[in-house]
Amino acid sequence: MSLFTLHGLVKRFGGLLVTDHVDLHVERGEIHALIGPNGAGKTTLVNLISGVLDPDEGRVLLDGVELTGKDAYERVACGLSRCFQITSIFPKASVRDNLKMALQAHTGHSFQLFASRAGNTALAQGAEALALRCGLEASLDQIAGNLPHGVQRTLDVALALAANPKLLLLDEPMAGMGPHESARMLALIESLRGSMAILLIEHDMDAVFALADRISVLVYGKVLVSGNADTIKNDPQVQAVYLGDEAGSDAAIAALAREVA
Amino acid sequence: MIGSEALLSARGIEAGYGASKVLFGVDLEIYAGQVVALLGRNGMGKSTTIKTLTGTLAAQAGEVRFGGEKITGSAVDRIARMGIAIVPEGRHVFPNLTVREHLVAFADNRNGQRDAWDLERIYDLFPRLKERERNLGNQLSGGEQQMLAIGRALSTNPRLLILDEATEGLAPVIREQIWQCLALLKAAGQTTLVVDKYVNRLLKLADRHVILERGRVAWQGSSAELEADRSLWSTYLGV
Amino acid sequence: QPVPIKVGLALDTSGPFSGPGQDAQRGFDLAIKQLGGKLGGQAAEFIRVDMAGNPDQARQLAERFVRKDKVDFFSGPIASNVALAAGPVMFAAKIPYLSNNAGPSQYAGAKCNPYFFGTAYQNDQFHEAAGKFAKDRGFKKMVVIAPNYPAGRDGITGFKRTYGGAVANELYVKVGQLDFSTELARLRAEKPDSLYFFLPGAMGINFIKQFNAAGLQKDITLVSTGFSADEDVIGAVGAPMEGLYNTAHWAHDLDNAANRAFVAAYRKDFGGKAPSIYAAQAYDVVMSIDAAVRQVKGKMSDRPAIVAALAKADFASVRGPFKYANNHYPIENFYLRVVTKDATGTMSNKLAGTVLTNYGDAYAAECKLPAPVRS
Amino acid sequence: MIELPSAQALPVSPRPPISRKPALATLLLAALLVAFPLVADSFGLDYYVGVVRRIVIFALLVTSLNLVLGYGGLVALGHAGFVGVGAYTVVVLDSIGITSVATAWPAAIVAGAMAALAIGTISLRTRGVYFIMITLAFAQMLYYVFASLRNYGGDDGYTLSARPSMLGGGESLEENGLYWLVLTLCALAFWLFSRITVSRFGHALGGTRDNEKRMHALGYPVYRLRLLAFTLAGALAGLGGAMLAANNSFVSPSMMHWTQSATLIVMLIIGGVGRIWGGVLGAVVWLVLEEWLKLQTEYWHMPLGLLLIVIALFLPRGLAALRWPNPGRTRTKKEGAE
Amino acid sequence: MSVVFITEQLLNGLGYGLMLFLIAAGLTLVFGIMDVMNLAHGSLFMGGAYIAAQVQVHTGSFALACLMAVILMAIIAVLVEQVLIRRLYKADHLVQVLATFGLILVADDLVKMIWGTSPMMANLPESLSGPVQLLPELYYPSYRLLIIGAGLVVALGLYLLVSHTRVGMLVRAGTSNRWMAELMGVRVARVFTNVFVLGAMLAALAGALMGPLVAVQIGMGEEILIPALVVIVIGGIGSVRGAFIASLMVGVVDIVARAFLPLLLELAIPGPLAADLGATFSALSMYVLMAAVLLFKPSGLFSERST
Ligand SMILES: Nc1ncnc2c1ncn2[C@@H]1O[C@H](COP(=O)(O)OP(=O)(O)OP(=O)(O)O)[C@@H](O)[C@H]1O
Ligand SMILES: Nc1ncnc2c1ncn2[C@@H]1O[C@H](COP(=O)(O)OP(=O)(O)OP(=O)(O)O)[C@@H](O)[C@H]1O
Ligand SMILES: [Mg+2]
Ligand SMILES: [Mg+2]
Repeated sequence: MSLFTLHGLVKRFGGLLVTDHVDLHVERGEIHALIGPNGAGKTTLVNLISGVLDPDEGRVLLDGVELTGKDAYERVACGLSRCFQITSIFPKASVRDNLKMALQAHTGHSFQLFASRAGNTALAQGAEALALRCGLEASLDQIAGNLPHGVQRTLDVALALAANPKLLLLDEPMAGMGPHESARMLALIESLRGSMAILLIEHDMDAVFALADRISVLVYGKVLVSGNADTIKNDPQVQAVYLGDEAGSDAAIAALAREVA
Repeated sequence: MIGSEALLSARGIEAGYGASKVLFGVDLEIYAGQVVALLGRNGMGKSTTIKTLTGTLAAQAGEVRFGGEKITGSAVDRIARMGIAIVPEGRHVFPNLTVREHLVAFADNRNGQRDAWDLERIYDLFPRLKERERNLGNQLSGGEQQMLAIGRALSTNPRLLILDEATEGLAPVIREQIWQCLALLKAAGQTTLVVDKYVNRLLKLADRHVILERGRVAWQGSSAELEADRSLWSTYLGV
Repeated sequence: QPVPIKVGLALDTSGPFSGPGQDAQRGFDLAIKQLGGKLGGQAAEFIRVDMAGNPDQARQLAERFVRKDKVDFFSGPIASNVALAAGPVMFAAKIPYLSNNAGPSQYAGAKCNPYFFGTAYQNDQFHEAAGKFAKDRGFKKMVVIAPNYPAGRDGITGFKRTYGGAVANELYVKVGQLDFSTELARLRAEKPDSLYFFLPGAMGINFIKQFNAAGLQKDITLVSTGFSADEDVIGAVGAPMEGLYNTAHWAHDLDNAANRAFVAAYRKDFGGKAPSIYAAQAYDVVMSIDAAVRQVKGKMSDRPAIVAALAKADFASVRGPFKYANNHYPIENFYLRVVTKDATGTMSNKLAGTVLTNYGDAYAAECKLPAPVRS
Repeated sequence: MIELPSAQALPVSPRPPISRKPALATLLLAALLVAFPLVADSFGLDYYVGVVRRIVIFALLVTSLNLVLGYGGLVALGHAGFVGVGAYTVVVLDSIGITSVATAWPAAIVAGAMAALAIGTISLRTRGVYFIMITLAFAQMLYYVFASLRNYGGDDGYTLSARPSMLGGGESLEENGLYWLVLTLCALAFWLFSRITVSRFGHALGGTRDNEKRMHALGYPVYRLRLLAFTLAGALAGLGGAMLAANNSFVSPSMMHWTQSATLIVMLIIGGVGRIWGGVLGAVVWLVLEEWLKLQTEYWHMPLGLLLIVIALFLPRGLAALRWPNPGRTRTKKEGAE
Repeated sequence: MSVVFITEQLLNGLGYGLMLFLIAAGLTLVFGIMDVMNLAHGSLFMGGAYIAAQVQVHTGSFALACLMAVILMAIIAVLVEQVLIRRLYKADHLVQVLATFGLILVADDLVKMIWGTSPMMANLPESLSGPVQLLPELYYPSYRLLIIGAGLVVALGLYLLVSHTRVGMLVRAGTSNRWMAELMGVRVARVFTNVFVLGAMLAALAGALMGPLVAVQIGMGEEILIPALVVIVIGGIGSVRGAFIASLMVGVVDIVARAFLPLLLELAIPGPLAADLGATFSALSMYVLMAAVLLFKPSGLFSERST
């Protein structure tokens, strides 16, 4: 049985049906890409899964545990972790303290009132280990907010990894990255393959096709198709609503240019 | 239709953030009707250059002229009213304005075009925005926010349009639309400065390419020249 | 040369009672000026501090006066709750506290204290005088209104004590109420002959203004305490006050030598403005201290002697006949005043008779102190 | 959500927030405070024993506010409410003849905590200005309720029947005894507070202030963390209230009026929001200035007001920022709402 | 309880509500939309009341008094904005609280220096001093009708300004992301100044209009500040419509607590106690209402600001 399953998930914003009876399943160790036009409901789906939003209908199951109705933080304890489409870190703190904050959540409770945290070596070592794993060791003591965009994105992912989850939700990790940085992020995600299942949202098709074992296409809140890279590439519907075909559009541009001139 | 005198010309611009200097004398010229692409790896100073042009960041040295007038040191809003509109890195849509308000609040015709961009034309370009007309800025998907940022810039009918990673987070089809739209604009004589990671598309679009490396202009030339010289790609663009 | 006699004045120059506070301060200043800054011929020092009508701060200031400045007399607070906060400190240190306004019942009955002098009045007296007046006038249907706090409820009790008959209705409003439309509507529905209102400070002003705007003055006779119809209130409300009956232990046109002198001097010093009750009371406090000091020949060490001297109260009060009961609250006359246009056309209170003569308070009986011996 | 001046909760470098030098200074300060009454009596400054005692109590109150406001980023405008609850606990016990601080003060702590727990449970669902106003609302409700309790004096206030005694029946504490007791407890409370700020809890709390969304995603029970902070602060405020009651041997609703809550906040901002010493500094500066200015002029509000404006413009991070500027913290602005 | 009585009371609720709205209106602009925590708004209100009173005493003309109050306060507001407020836009709320709290202290002492501490005379204009007959049995103070009218006009005007002109949008844009607004060519500084001054003028107008009904004295501003804030918060910060509806709600709830509750209680328990409870509850009602609303709608009825 799959690690993670969605059963008939529904979410409405007022009249607008943003998530329309979505059924989805992710296998253990699988990298599952979720693509779809803008506003298809991908981020909303991530929010529903991670517990930021409550679904109007449907169920969320992780490793046989019912997540529906649980608070966001309880879901993390169940092995679900996410990063954000718009980078969300602690910009005023150093990378080290960012990582410590993330790790603390998973090493003992946080209602310990009077013992100083500074002495906690386990946390310090954990932070450095995590930094090493994500290639952040160079910037450990810099203020996160001043770092280049790409590094901040990496930190965002690192924070999510601290939980070492069963399922990791990545919402456009490559957003705003150039080829160089994208490549590094790609390598990082690749390095996670097998150690956890990943639900990856990305508009960078090269990355998606390089990474994904399976791809689901979300359109107007519905899952249009699921399949491996080739099925998706060659699916005419997907091409129409999402991929588009580049050659065609060039012709179009030329035509347009002519008629304007 | 390239004008004799540059619409925008920047000479020896130096700028940075507090102690850390980022730009070490950038020269840049954009002629009316041209589309110029600003290229370079992450952190090379593309956005910083743009921030300096728009007056957000004070130039430590050098001068920027726009339409023959010196704009270094003048206020951000004044420069904007002179006809520079920007789609900034990271969208910056207003969380507390509706989609419609974004598109009417700043509407203007700063380049005095006949068929100016108005609500209808922007909605035609991005039907998605029409569907979300009454959503607040923070109730939009990432891509929708990007579309809105572009529409917002167009609504002022700028003399110079600046796009900093404007296809960021957009689905391939929409991205294509943007390229088409930019081509359309170019054809209609819109002067544009564009930063984007999809160099291949820029080749088709831009008249001139300027490559930044560590805050200096490392190379500039036509699409043909850039396409020809693959070494540039590996050294400066990291592809 | 001897150490000057120290008097601590905890004034209300800011805060909710700054209006009365300022008048009181003028009363003090005038008296001090007339005595040439001396008390009983002795050099004196008056230490003024703003206490902003805040009980907690009052406590702090009382401490300061006792422990730092080592004052010989204390006075100043306008409000009862402030007096109640400051009192115990003084009593513990055996320092005479002459109240220039507040006259809480707490210090009048069983808990009376030799060192407290309600030189101004006992809270209930004003209301009792008003009740007496209402009774004499034979108002059949009487409605009363007061704020929903202890002094307010005590006031109504006092009024009913002398009014005798049952009142048709009692309205209580929240302290510091802005808008009285509801109560006015109820009044219009009730149609009483007369309304007794006890609404100190801003509330009173708001009420009278709105009462007239609602056009109720035609059918309902207003009766109030001297405070809600004092000179500063008249100054703030003006014409709508005309014909308002109010009772007090003093009036600026009260005919006795001390008062004539006081009023004349006050008008002279403060731009022709008629003094208010608060000014008169403060003036009396200083004068009574002066008299007591003179009697003990400035011997400040013998506290019981000073208390005894104060209790005799043989100073010329601007209120005319004045003496203390055993609980050190006054036995005095209460007069009827009515707001009218005077010769110059300015609104002012006019003496309209005596309601109660040599009137004490209802609590004195419970007080175990001996009656003061008078020379 | 209201953003706050940068704070200590996430130290930029691993160094502990209180470095060695201040620690020494602290000890010195403590010694001076302990010795003060002995010296005071001989110099005829005994009045100031009471003043200092009051200042110490307010230092505790503002510090307790600092926990929620500074470290939790929760602007509570109802703190005086809990102070009042503490004070009235003492009143109620006094009215049934219990004057022993050993009973009354713990009771006040519990009462303050309970009130905070109840109010926090509801208020913490709201954010930012809405939180400010709902906390204000509850405090005002407490104010009016206590003001209408006739048998505890209503808004005339209530004068305690006897000075507090150390233990039931035992002889009552005189001035200095009370001083040392207050001083000891406040010092203890302050020490605990400073521990909290560097504890796991303290760091987590700081996280909820800096980035609530992320804290949820990291798996922190944000709501419960905040509720605990709010309750702890309520407990300390309750204790402070009880101390004030003993200090004045008088209690009135005016001490829980919203302006009192506002004044506590003002003190904290002057001192330095989210800085260990912010509360203490603020309380000292404000109270001393007030005490002093009142004696100088009848128009003492004006200079005080001007001072506040000057501080707001030129020292927005408070006095503590002068001594403990913490590097790398750019002041948060309300811009770039993304 | 006659029909007339009930109608009159409801009318009173409406009147009181609109009174609050009149005061809250300026605050909605400055605090609700510009997001400046201006505690000193009450001081502007007080200033308006004092100036109006002063002018009326001298000239006897009420209209002139209102006009002067609005104009003079506008001038003062410009100064205050230039010197202080504009330095606070970027600062966080706490710093704004500190500065404007200081402003209150200064304002109070200034008024004390100029006018002294005893309350100031502000009379009803002769023409409006009496009641008018609305229904056979129902007389109503004509001046209150003026207040109600003014409240409605201001509400409408403000609504149009904020929701149907660019101004509202530009202010909101400048507030949420000043830098981006300037990049779009908005003269944010100028817009803010104008809006702040407009807010001050509304406060002054409210002060001038309320003067004849209430005591014109120091501290009158702080008293009404809280109810005004409550109205704004219940309505949802930044929403004119919300503030309007909220003010009516507060008005009606207050009336119910004061007028009808005691009458009901009297049926059950002795008069004094009933009146007593009624008064206590009427003091609480506003806060209870707010707490209840925020419990179910944590960001007010019509929040239009995304905090
Ligand atoms: N709070 C909200 N209220 C109303 N509509 C909303 C809200 N949040 C999102 N939406 C709408 O729901 C749709 C789905 O949004 P979502 O962010 O999930 O899209 P997405 O698939 O992540 O798109 P993108 O790839 O551009 O990020 C969008 O059309 C958006 O306008
Ligand atoms: N606000 C800032 N404060 C300090 N340093 C900054 C800031 N913004 C950018 N930098 C630094 O300035 C350098 C240039 O940044 P810039 O954003 O101009 O690069 P870029 O070419 O736009 O890269 P990207 O493709 O990531 O947008 C980078 O090293 C970056 O870390
Ligand atoms: Mg998305
Ligand atoms: Mg950039």
